Amino acid sequence: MPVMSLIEAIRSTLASEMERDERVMILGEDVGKSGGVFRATDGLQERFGADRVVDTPAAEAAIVGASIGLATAGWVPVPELQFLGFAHQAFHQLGHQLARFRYRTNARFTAPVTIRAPYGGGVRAPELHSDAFESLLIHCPGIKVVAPWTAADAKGLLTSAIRDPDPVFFLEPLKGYRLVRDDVPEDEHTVAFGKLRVAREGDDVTVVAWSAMVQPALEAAEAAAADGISVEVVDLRSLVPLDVDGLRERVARTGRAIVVQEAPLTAGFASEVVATIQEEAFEYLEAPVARVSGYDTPYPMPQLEDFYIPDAHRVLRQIKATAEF
Amino acid sequence: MPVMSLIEAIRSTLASEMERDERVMILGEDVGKSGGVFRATDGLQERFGADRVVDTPAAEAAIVGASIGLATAGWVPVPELQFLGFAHQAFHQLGHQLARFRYRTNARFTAPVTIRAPYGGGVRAPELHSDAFESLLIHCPGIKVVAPWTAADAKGLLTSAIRDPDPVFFLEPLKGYRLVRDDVPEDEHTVAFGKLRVAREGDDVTVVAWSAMVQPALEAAEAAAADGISVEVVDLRSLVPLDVDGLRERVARTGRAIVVQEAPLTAGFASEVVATIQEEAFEYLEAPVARVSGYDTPYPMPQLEDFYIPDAHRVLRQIKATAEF
Amino acid sequence: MQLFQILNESGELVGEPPKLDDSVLVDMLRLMLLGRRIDHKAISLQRRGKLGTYAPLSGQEAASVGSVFALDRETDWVVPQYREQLAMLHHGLALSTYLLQRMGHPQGSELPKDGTLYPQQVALGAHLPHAVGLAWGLKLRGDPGVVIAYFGDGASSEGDFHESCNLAGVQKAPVIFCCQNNGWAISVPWSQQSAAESVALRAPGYGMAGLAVDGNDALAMYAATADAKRRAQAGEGPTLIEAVCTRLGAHTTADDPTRYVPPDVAETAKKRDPIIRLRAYMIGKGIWSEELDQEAERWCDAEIDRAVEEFDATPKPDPASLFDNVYAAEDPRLRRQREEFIADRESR
Amino acid sequence: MQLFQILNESGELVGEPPKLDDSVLVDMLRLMLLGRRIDHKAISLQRRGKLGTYAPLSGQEAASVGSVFALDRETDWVVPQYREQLAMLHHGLALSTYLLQRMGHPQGSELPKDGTLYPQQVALGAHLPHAVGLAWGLKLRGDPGVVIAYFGDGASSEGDFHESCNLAGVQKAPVIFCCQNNGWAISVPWSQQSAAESVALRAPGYGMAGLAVDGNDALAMYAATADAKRRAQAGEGPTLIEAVCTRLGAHTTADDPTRYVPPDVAETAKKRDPIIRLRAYMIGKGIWSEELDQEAERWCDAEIDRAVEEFDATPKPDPASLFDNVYAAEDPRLRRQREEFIADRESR
Ligand SMILES: Cc1ncc(C[n+]2csc(CCOP(=O)(O)OP(=O)(O)O)c2C)c(N)n1
Ligand SMILES: Cc1ncc(C[n+]2csc(CCOP(=O)(O)OP(=O)(O)O)c2C)c(N)n1
Ligand SMILES: [Mg+2]
Ligand SMILES: [Mg+2]
Repeated sequence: MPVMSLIEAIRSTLASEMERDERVMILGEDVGKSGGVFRATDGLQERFGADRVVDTPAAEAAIVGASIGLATAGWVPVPELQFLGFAHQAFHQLGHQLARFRYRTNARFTAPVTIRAPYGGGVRAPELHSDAFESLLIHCPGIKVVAPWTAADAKGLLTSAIRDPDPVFFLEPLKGYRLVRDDVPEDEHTVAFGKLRVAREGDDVTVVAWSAMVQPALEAAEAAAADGISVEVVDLRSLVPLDVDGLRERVARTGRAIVVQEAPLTAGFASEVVATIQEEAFEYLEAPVARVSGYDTPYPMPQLEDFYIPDAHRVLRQIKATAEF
Repeated sequence: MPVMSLIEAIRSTLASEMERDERVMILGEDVGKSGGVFRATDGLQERFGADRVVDTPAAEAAIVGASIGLATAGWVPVPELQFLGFAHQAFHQLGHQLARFRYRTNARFTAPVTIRAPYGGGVRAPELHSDAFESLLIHCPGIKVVAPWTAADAKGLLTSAIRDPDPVFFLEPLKGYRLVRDDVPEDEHTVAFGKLRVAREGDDVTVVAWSAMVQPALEAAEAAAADGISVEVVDLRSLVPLDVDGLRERVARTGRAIVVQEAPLTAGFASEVVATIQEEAFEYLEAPVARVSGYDTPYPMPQLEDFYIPDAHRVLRQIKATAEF
Repeated sequence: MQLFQILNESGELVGEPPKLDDSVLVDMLRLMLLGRRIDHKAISLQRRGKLGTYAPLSGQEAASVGSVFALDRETDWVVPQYREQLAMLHHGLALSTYLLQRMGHPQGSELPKDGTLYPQQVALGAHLPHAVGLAWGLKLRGDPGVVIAYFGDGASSEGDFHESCNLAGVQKAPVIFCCQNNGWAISVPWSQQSAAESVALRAPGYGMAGLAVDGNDALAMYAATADAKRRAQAGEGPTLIEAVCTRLGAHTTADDPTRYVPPDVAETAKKRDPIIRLRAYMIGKGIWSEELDQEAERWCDAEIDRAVEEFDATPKPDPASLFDNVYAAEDPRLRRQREEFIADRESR
Repeated sequence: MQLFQILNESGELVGEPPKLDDSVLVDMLRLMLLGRRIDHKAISLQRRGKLGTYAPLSGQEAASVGSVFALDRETDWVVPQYREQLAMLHHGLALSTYLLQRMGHPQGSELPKDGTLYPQQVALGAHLPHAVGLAWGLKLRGDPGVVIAYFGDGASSEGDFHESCNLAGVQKAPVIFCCQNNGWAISVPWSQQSAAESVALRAPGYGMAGLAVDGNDALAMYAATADAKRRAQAGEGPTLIEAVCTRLGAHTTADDPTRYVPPDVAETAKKRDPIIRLRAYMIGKGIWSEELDQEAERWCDAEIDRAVEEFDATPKPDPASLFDNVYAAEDPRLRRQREEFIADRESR
């Protein structure tokens, strides 16, 4: 299996899905001629033409909203939002229109739209480019939300998303685009939604993470091992649907759980994971399910972001606290 | 103390605050000439003039965004969004602009804006008029969010909101506008943010609710008493800031907690309350903190809404299950 | 602002009428009359608690019917806001389904299978990007269909209107933006909705054709729409048609216009009645008569009675159906919620 | 599209020049030269990792300086997007603060206390409703100030642009919408941004005045802005000024324009250099010279060196400051997070 960076995996998956199904089309700001600000769509316009890889005006609500109509016309749109921060401009089209199209038409219409957007911090990007607001999308029933960390999962989940009959929000960890490199299956590769990935086995504490938080979780687990604490790391990767059974099983084994998220604490997706774990595995819990999270502040200026984003040190401290509880 | 309906309390509070402070102004769709679709601003334009009670075009992002600039010019804007469902159209102005204005200008600018919106179901309103999406606002650091149920709290919290130096989202239970009637202090009455209200004392189970869910919680508590279960009902009323200490104290007393929300289950604010309770009061918990919630579907058609919205029966069943756990 | 007109207020020709078979004109007037009757019936049903909030279309019959008749139901799409009952009926929606929709019955969401009709849209202007994507997508596939999107003067203030018009212009999408400017957004008059004299003045800002039409003139609406369709199919892109019309009734049954509509405005509005105008023209043309009035009335009543019968005969919805159609395949968490729901219902 | 011009490309008068003291013209040219120097310096700082992503303004000096000079820094407000370094400096922002901002230092968010300058805005067009509310609010208070909002051609496609222009028209808000149409939204050319020939064509759709100006002509920008201000203060409402200008450099230091800008376009752009044009005019007028070039160069370098010194001398931010200014008074939950944060830092 070739080793690929996350961005390479995304680009090659887009290419192979466009190759496989000529109804697949890409639209967004700067996705065409320039190949995307992160080169996720580099070369696709030359290859598949300007009708299927379209540079749009700077209008997010129109990009998402038009994708609904394009789907009705028989296309399989894969719009890109340049940064998740700008999904806010399209929020009504996401939560009220795209998410509900099947429901509100009694399935007369569906919207097989896969929205891609980079998200999360750690690259000193300007304001509004680094927020991790997955929970806002997750609270919109009707949209599926996936957030891979490995390049292999990126290929598998993006392929599944594009082929899914329902709208899927595909969250790409901005920080991982070039940092993440791993073996990616060469041939067709799909990853079913709703199945977590055990990134590291362990017996004492279960750390649940997704997207860019998988890395500090793994680093902390490594460090904890040195202190004799055996930590398991779970990469949710599929946030909606959520692998409730998987969560129960993993946490039941250790009786101690920590959820790590980059987003602000209050009403972040970590709170859902905590609530679910304690509902499902209460009898097994030997300690409160803890959260290691971004803080309840707006995303800070770039020079402060390393202090804001949870790192291995913070996760490790919580691992010790939870293990000793 | 006079008995007032919720809508009367809101209207009279708006009037007295405009009387007290001539910088207070109201803007929104149909708030002027017609006095608002629920009459919340009835008579205010005649009384305070068309400069201070302004009918705007149908443009939610502009209503919220312009309020920021009006605040800079020295006004204290109290915009109305006709229904919370249409806050989605203004979401970027809410979460990215209004919420962060103080933070991103190092407090050079502030935005003392109080946004009012009716929300929640139960009145057979058309699509998008009934959603209870408080958690979306709560996950935007920088905005305070209050959701009263009683008319007295409506007066107290709205007064505090208008006088607060920061943006406040004031959520009005649509269902309660005329249904809710209680004693409202005649003179100036403020309710401090971040303090929950014990709506009913009890020793066996603590039911946490806010806004329109306080009613089924109280009904269920009443019914449970008949079965010999003593239920305490807590009305959070202030969601941001959250009364974390109050929650700990109340739940520590009973060791059993249920959180009731109208919103969809996944990533709703109830999950935050559950996560917080189990973090704060883990040692006291004798049962998992349960959620009685709307379902993970779009808000259904009006003829199905009574099945969707949590009612006393569902809360009571959970009270028994939690009590017997 | 000069409005494009073919029939003046007295129903006299002041322009070149579109070439239409008399039978088509008759069908148009009958549909307009049906709309007026539906309003009366629906309002009384609502008063008796049998219907939810209802948005009457009285005064806007020509704007809807004149435009939609210029389209082909087989190939052209209708993307409505919430006041286009007649355009939806013309595009195959069953009247009983429409009534069920107003009653909040899930069956009211049923749309003609493989029809070319979009659902009504409650959020102002939120359907406009859909219409643009649909038209753009049809064009990309070489499908000859065009799309008409209806919306009001209030909706024209929403950001979605702007983003949609601009994208449609760039893609030369075969879409017709039909703004029914009835002068009111609930209680807000056009003069407070915009400082522009006309919505049509926005077209040049998107590089598209625009025209302000007398929306009480069914023939002018037909001609303007037919021309827009021709342009769309010729690859000349979108058109913005402003149908300047009148709202004879309330915004909805929940609204009291006497709070804000000056009496004189209400009076002059009556004079502009689009039905009176078309009828006068057709009588002059010798293709309409009092007998036809009565015949049409009988037909309207029959249509409505049948619909109301079906409406009354429709069983209450299955409560658990609220879980249907969230996703193509139900995910486990939702399935569990459905099961808990059923258990709870059975416990009552 | 005919552009309003006072100086042609060779710097010759083709229109009535605004009445300006020679000293003001000199200050304008000096500020434009400073902008050009800042670009060079900032790009080299960025290359050496001392600065974050930088958005150069080369080619847009006349559009910014010509317009902002027509305003009064004491009473008139500047509401910028992110490419208005010069307008911000003119309105009191310290160059060192600007550099700190580009470096992502919290001190870079400092704005002149009781100045009339808004923060830069990253979200396209999101500041336009703020500008409208501010202008509207000033008018309501009887404050004589007017507001200028800067944004680009790409931002003109956002819904916020539309909602803002429309609201400003209705309220006759004293705001000037200054669209710097540099022909590009990162890699997207104006021809794909809109089918409209000009952004200025949108003004009539909002009942406001609009004008397409040669944005490389500092005098035309000055005159157009002064006229818009006069109208605003006379209660005639907002104006949409389209400054048709050129982006000589990359979108930002993170961008590679050779991927999408055709070489010939880049070439002709150079010919339109607004600095060359104003300088030629002033030399012809006998109020500029090579000596002044050298003098200005020394001044620019001194300004920049001083700013960079302050920039370099600025201590790293206090990590815990990330908790500052969320609310006027910190709520208990946030205070606890701050305390946990400090404990964590100390544990390292
Ligand atoms: C996005 C959005 N904002 C607000 C509303 C509330 N609302 C319902 S109808 C209406 C007025 C619409 O006026 P117009 O567009 O002229 O249509 P008309 O009712 O006159 O047909 C408003 C503000 C809404 N439905 N959607
Ligand atoms: C709402 C929003 N969407 C997308 C972006 C990403 N983005 C940053 S600059 C840019 C192009 C802007 O072009 P223009 O408005 O012409 O300004 P210019 O850069 O040319 O000065 C885009 C799409 C953004 N910053 N904000
Ligand atoms: Mg209207
Ligand atoms: Mg540009």
